[in-house]
Amino acid sequence: MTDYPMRQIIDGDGALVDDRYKDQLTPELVVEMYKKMVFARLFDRKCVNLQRQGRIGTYVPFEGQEASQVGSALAMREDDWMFPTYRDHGATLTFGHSLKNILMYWNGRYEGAVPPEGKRIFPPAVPIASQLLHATGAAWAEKKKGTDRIAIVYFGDGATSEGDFHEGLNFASVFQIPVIFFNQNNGYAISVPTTRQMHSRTIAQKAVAYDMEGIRVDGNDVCAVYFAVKEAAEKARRGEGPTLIEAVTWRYGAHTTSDDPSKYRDQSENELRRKTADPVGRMEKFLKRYGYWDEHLKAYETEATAEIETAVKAMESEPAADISHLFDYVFAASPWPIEDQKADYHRLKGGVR
Amino acid sequence: MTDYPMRQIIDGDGALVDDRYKDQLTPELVVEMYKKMVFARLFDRKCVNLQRQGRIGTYVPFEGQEASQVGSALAMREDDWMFPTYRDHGATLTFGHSLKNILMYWNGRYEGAVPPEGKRIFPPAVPIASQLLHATGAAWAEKKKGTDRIAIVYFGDGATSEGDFHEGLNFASVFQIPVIFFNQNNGYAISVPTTRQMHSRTIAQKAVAYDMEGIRVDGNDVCAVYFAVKEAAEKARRGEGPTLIEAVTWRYGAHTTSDDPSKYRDQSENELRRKTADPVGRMEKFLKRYGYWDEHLKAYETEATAEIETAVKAMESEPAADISHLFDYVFAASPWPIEDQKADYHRLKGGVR
Amino acid sequence: MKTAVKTREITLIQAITEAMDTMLERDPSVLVLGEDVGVNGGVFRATDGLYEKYGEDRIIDTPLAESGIIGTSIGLAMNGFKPIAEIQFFGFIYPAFNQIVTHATRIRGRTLGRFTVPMVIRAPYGAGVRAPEIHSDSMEALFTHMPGIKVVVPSNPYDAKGLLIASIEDPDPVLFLEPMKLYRAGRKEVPEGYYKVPIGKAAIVKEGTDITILSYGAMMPIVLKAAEKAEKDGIRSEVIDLRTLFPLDRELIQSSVEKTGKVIIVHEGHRTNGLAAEITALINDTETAFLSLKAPIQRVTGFDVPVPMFSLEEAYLPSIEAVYDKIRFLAEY
Amino acid sequence: MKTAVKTREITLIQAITEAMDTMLERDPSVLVLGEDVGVNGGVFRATDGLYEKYGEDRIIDTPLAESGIIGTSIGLAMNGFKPIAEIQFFGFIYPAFNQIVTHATRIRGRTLGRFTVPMVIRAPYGAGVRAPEIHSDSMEALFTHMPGIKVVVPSNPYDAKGLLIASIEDPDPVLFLEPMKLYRAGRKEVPEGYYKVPIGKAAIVKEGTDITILSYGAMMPIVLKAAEKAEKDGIRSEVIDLRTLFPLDRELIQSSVEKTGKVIIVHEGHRTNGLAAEITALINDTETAFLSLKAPIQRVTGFDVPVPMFSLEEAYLPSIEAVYDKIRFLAEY
Ligand SMILES: Cc1ncc(C[n+]2csc(CCOP(=O)(O)OP(=O)(O)O)c2C)c(N)n1
Ligand SMILES: Cc1ncc(C[n+]2csc(CCOP(=O)(O)OP(=O)(O)O)c2C)c(N)n1
Ligand SMILES: [Mg+2]
Ligand SMILES: [Mg+2]
Repeated sequence: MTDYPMRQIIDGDGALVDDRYKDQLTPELVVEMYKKMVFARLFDRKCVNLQRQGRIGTYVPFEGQEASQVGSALAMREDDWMFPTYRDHGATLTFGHSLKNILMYWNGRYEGAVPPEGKRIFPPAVPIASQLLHATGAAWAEKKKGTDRIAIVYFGDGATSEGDFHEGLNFASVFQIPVIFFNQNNGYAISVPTTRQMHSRTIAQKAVAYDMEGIRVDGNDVCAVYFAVKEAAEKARRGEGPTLIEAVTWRYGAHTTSDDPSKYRDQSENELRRKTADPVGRMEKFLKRYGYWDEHLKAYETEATAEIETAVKAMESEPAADISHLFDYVFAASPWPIEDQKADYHRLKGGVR
Repeated sequence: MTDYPMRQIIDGDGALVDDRYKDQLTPELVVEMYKKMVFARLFDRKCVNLQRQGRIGTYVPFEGQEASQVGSALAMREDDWMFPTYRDHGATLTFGHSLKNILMYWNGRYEGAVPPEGKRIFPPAVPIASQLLHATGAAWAEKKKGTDRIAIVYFGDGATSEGDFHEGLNFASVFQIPVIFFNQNNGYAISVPTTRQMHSRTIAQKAVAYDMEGIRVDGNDVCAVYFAVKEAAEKARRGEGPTLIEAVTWRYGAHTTSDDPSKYRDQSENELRRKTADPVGRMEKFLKRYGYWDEHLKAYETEATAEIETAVKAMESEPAADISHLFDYVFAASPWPIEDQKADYHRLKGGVR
Repeated sequence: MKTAVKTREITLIQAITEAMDTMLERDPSVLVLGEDVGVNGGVFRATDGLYEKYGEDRIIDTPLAESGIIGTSIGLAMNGFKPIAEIQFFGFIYPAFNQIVTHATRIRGRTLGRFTVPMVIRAPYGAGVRAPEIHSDSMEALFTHMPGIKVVVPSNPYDAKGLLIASIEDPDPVLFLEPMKLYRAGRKEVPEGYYKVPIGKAAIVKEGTDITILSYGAMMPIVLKAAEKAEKDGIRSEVIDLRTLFPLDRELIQSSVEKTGKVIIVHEGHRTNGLAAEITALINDTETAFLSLKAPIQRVTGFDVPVPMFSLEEAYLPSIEAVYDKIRFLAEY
Repeated sequence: MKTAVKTREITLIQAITEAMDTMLERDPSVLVLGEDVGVNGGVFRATDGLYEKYGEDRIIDTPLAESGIIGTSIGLAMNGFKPIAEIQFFGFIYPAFNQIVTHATRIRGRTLGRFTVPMVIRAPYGAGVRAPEIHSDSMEALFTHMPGIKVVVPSNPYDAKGLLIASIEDPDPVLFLEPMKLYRAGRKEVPEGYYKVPIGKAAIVKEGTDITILSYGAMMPIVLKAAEKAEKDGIRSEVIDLRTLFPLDRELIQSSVEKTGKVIIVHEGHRTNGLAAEITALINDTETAFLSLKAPIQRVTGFDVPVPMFSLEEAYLPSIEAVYDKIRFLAEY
């Protein structure tokens, strides 16, 4: 069987273990990586709290996956396409999504799926694996237009079991479409461990089915993720087709705020991983070890928290959901059934008959 | 990338090229293989003719694929499960399906999908690749019952693109289900060549995605097919899980009797292949070369033809389709809408209101 | 002679667990399959405790693949087992649509009964619980249109258990839809052990003479509240819980309509080609019912727009006011 | 001032090819995708000649995967292209069901218009051509129930071309169903070049005063023959070709029903929750139409059984006799 060793650039102790990328690890880049991960983590924790306080609905936490999400998003070009899942706000935030809108998403608001003007970010995918085809289609469109824009699509280990995973990779390989299939293997699909989801030892090896390049990377090593995606992106831009990247990571928390992970896994593993493999902690160690650390980075947390709080306030001071969002965006021009139903709704609300 | 060399036991000239199977190639077995292939071919040609004469509906010919179908079916045990496609009558006939019923199938008759009592043959799969899951489920049931019955499921190269192909192989590998995924790569899915269907060079390598054994075999070599399936069957019976077998073959004719292959391929290739790689011709050469040939084998064609003609007569002397087949088999007990509609149908036919 | 059957007050979801437990115990061919139904006990805890009791060979965590779940269940069903396949949310049944519409529902017919598919597909459905996007669909009408499958929707714990047991014993595929909103909405007396509520029979949950209100599932409490409100105005509604959507209980619908001559149909699924359309046509088809109509039948349904994100779900869902409005309209007609 | 438009007599399938050709020529963002649509020109030859004319970048033979075809078309559509995705037979659309019901139809709404999906899904549908098993489904009602997609069904070459062009220009997803049985059933005068038939408008194909008959697609010739037969008995039917199934042409239906007071609806899709149910409910909803009804609306439809293998398909399909029977019944009512 084909073997896919796990790529690592920085190990759990923050030591550089792969020299080849040394020169490319500029101070700006590594500090940026660190900050974005800190920001993502703070945001994620804030959301969990907001949910507990009943200020937003069910939320899907990603703590532990910051390196995968930030590293991959930073490796993309501003004008590329991003197709996230419900768990990928670390990626979308890094890629330029609106903080407030993401908060609104979890508040059940349509504004939440709308990216800032000009940003090519698709709404979070909810039906598992369906987004692989959208990303493939969108990237195909870029290829047809002759641009060098590409797409990255996020999905979990569980998603690899769906038919759409297979169809997406097959289409992308047949038409050599510039798309990066970025898998976050966080060990679980809700309660189901990867070992029960698939019989293969890696997800990367699934690329063999399509004669596609498959890469396995330490998903808690932001640098390893960054360069894996960057190389795949360059390849795609050169017209050399798609890549499947498996970023091996771990979620510390529950699947969603309605989930109780102690039902299906030993939670003590989290603490072990936090000590030995935490993406943020590891990067902090790296920065300190190689002299990139700067005390203002400590202060960054306060700065980030303030920014997040401002967004929360903005979200909470939004007027109530606009009823036109229910009726007016199904079609470009609403056909009579919708128009009638809307009128009926308003009649009833007005109390007139 | 993983390499899957094509297994061959008998080459295009009828020479034994793999000695390991010598002892197992008993006279009975090789003659049986030959006869079943001759029978299948005669049956297939008869059906094409019947369609031309308007005596049956659209038909799906399989000439050229006899070695794959007969070899695989002979390697199964009588009480195993078989899940064929619309093109696999060579397999189902060999496995004990009723000649008359198969003819009735192409005459648009429900009796056509009913196998002889006790035979575990599923109706031909029409929606591509969906049957892989049925076979996996049925074989899973055998495993749960603790029997050593297994299932074989047929599908084409085009079928590998569907999501159900992937889901079937994944389920079978996760639960180590005793099922053989028998692919006939006949080069085309209607007009689409394999090179356009997938970017991978082989279908066998797709097994890597599931850490499953993948085997590539000369699908025009009945012996190679037979032993590949036999070994996979023994493995499955031992509880060692599923196998993906790619039998590389070729259909000489049209996709169906409504298809015109000259629209999408150079038909001269057929003649070349007939000379160099024909499954029946090759076996005849083998039999002659190694002294298994017997003049009564020449007469076998007449015998087979007579049997087929008898079945055609039986099919044609069947009374018209039974209207109860339309209404009475949707549910165990028809609910009132069906009962009402049936009554209404009969009222109208009776001319009474 | 009646044996005293012990009853307890339990929730709808507990009733569902009990139904599966009862049948798993009685019939070794019964299996439960789905995403997170095993170790985790289901995301709503519908299979809580079953894994511990029956083990991983019968309570099966599957890979994340709905077509795979239904497709392999078909194979299991036609080879001696009775799979109960859980679809985690009704809105995620679509990847399995081909396996249901082309295979589960047609195999008996295609083989003249040689192979059959006795299986139950369970799925939580409906809006109103502030679930994430696309978790709140109510597309039962897609399945009532499809020949070869029964569609059952309980609205209370008693019916849930009895109907699920009946569904598991049914020789053909049954889609069993569970109103998420009512999973823990209240407790009701439910007998211990085995009993059945027949598929195909509706129930009058409130008798009345003025207006017939037909509904099912999560809309039942809404309808009852509207009916009670109208009762204070002196309007006596007859409220019917359809319980089975295919086949509909034509007799009960008919006799109530003949009595009242006025009909409201309430469901949260979309209006166009929803259940209310079929029931309207059914009443129209039945000459005696048609001729007894004193006013046009009124539909109170979800709108012809996707079930929205939760900030707008209350606007989407039929409300007590909307039902009451139609009651008043018909009373004054 | 009217410019003389050249017309020729062509078949329905030729009209469909022409519509695509016209739009491929006018709009470089139009693409055709599907199984065997390229080199082979489609299994029915609907895309004949297009591959030669527009090349493999615009006329695209895809892998055999319906979810893949629709899913990637969604990506193409929301990034600047107008895909025309062919599903080889309507009965093979189900593997793509999730992509249609969850994505194609919801992306505009989910993003408040930021992303949209202007795409056409073409599929041959219906029974009566002795096709192999599962090739003859008529499940349009699954799609009329689904918010966010229009459903169009032409019955003649002129409408086919004009409606397909309108569908390609529509800013939202359109399901375009082609009656296989009528592909080559006859020729009709069709203008060269570009013209549109508006989506959402039905057509009166035969005026009458006694009974309104509503139908569409492959049933139109059956309905017309039955109406002609009844005409000899002195019964004047008004025959309406609905052409678009969502949104329905409420005005035309209403005005005809108000004129005749008697209605027959004919379709080959299954009865329960089929189009006839919705249309019955629609007439009921429209008070003036409801009040003008002189008899129960009659449904002549495919039965609630799977579309059978071809030896029984004539028994399954609505017949001239069945429609005539209802005409007589209503005339005498
Ligand atoms: C088609 C579909 N089926 C089921 C679900 C319910 N569901 C939501 S998340 C999830 C697990 C996903 O696991 P994975 O792909 O590993 O991603 P992760 O949540 O771990 O990031 C499931 C089963 C869904 N959203 N869509
Ligand atoms: C889901 C589905 N899509 C499309 C078709 C139409 N169709 C019938 S056969 C076929 C090609 C199948 O090719 P392959 O799997 O290679 O098998 P072969 O016909 O070559 O034996 C297609 C597209 C179908 N039957 N089912
Ligand atoms: Mg995961
Ligand atoms: Mg093939």
